Amino acid sequence: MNVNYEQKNKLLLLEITEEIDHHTSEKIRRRADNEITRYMPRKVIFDFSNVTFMDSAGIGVVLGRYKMIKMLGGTLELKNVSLNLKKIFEMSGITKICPTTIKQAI
Amino acid sequence: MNVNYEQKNKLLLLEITEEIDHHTSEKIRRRADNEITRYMPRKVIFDFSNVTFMDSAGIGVVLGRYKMIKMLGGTLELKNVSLNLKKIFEMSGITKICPTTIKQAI
Amino acid sequence: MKSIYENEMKLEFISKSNNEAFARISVAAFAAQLDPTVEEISDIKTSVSEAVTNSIIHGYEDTEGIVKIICKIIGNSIIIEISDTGKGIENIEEAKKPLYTSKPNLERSGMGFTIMESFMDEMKIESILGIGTKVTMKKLIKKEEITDEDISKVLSQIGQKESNEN
Amino acid sequence: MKSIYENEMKLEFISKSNNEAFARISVAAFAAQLDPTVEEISDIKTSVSEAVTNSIIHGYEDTEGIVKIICKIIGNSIIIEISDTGKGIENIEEAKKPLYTSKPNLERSGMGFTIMESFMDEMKIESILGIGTKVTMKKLIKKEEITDEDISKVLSQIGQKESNEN
Ligand SMILES: Nc1ncnc2c1ncn2[C@@H]1O[C@H](COP(=O)(O)OP(=O)(O)O)[C@@H](O)[C@H]1O
Ligand SMILES: Nc1ncnc2c1ncn2[C@@H]1O[C@H](COP(=O)(O)OP(=O)(O)O)[C@@H](O)[C@H]1O
Repeated sequence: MNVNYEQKNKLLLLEITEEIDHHTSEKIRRRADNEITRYMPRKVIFDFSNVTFMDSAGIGVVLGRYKMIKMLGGTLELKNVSLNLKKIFEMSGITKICPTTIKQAI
Repeated sequence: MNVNYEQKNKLLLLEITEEIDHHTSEKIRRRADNEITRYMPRKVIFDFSNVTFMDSAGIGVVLGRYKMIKMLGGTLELKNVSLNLKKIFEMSGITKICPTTIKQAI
Repeated sequence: MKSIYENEMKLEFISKSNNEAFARISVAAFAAQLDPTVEEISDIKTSVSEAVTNSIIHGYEDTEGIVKIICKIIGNSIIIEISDTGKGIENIEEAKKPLYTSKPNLERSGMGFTIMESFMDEMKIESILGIGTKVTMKKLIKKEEITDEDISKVLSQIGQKESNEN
Repeated sequence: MKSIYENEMKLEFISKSNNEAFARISVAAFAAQLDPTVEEISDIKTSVSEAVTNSIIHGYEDTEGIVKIICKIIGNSIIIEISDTGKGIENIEEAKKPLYTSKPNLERSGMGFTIMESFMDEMKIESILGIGTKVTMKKLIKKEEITDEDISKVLSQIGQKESNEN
């Protein structure tokens, strides 16, 4: 995961660089929670441009972070989501609660 | 396989676009033989730039074409060979009888 | 068009979470002979990942067991059977409901079966408490003609990142 | 560094030549947990392809049989066992010689065993005429530290073309 924090806008950018499944999700979750509690950002963006695979473990990761961030008074956005990932986020209703942008074809 | 024939130089360029193993080699061999007997080229170049896998079936394909082309009075060159393929061509002695150029890193 | 392929494979592995990626890639590589689209391959990988994960975390919980996958190619369809000899499911109807999960503490979403059902053409669950669970899924690959070059292209996409990091 | 992985898988499939690609990709995906380099993965794929092809064309000739692969991770090594219940090898010493092939008519080069021996760290052939053949290979993956991101990168390279065609 690549982490970038913009102090000015209190914006935390978390770029996921792994496939997201049950095996990898525990680590992604732990790392994200550490960064969020460290910076207390106003807005968190998950960038999925380098995520080539995700199953329902990704739903748990996003929903869990969503609840935490909301509790801390912030918002969560999902960026560069591929069409395969979008299908899964839509099925779980996540796209209704988090602004989601699609990855452009290269 | 992409085929290109230059009439002026009697040069036949055969660009292999498949992984080369026992399963695919039969088709590659048949196609190459057809093109060679059709054009009777002075020089044949096999281009390997799009070959991401090759096992010893590739040795058979190249040696078989080498013999045929030589019989017809032509020469055979190997182009854009990756390092993994080069190891296999070297072990079989092919690099000693066919001029071989290595693929540039991108 | 009638497919020329009739094929079968069996895969068994230890219920370790680091086998999840290996399992879905293997099934995808087997399915490649039907020349699926990128989206069809992605649907298959996701569904396999769901069922394999379920065997590991729900079937065997923290114990070690064997997950078994059988794949068959019949005509233009792939049939995938994923089974474990773990604890089994008490109420299959409840388990299939969207959002139902017995492990909310692990941040499971309860969407596994819903995804399998929607990504595959057919899905069937068989389970006996204390004996184990078997999930059977079928997907029809809608293709006109298959060439070895098409298949090489699909194989090259399996497990590949959509954008390169180097 | 001591690897944390101890793992095992078994794969069985019909002796059809279109399973050659699937078999080597599966083994490569299993080996990925040791975080091999691109070259190490390529060596493993090539060696698996040689042994699987041998079972299909020499072991079973034109008949249909089952090819079996067992892979084990022990420490930083992968052990790969590929076996068939085909016709067997009469003279193993002769079969191992570079350029020896019993099927020159199929343009076989006789380099299969030589490649396996040179690409892997150990190779052993066991064979009984009329009973079958088992090839066991071992490769030590020389790695310092393994992260999930490294493994994702390796998984993304498996079955991937080195240059894009689009
Ligand atoms: N192989 C299995 N063995 C035992 N129970 C299972 C198995 N697969 C699924 N289940 C049960 O079905 C429920 C729903 O599964 P699923 O829809 O995949 O959601 P999730 O995995 O997120 O809980 C699980 O929470 C579990 O109780
Ligand atoms: N699984 C097998 N069953 C029976 N014979 C085999 C098997 N593997 C190899 N052989 C024999 O060993 C010879 C040498 O094998 P190899 O070095 O791979 O070369 P090639 O496959 O090009 O012939 C083969 O030609 C064949 O006679």
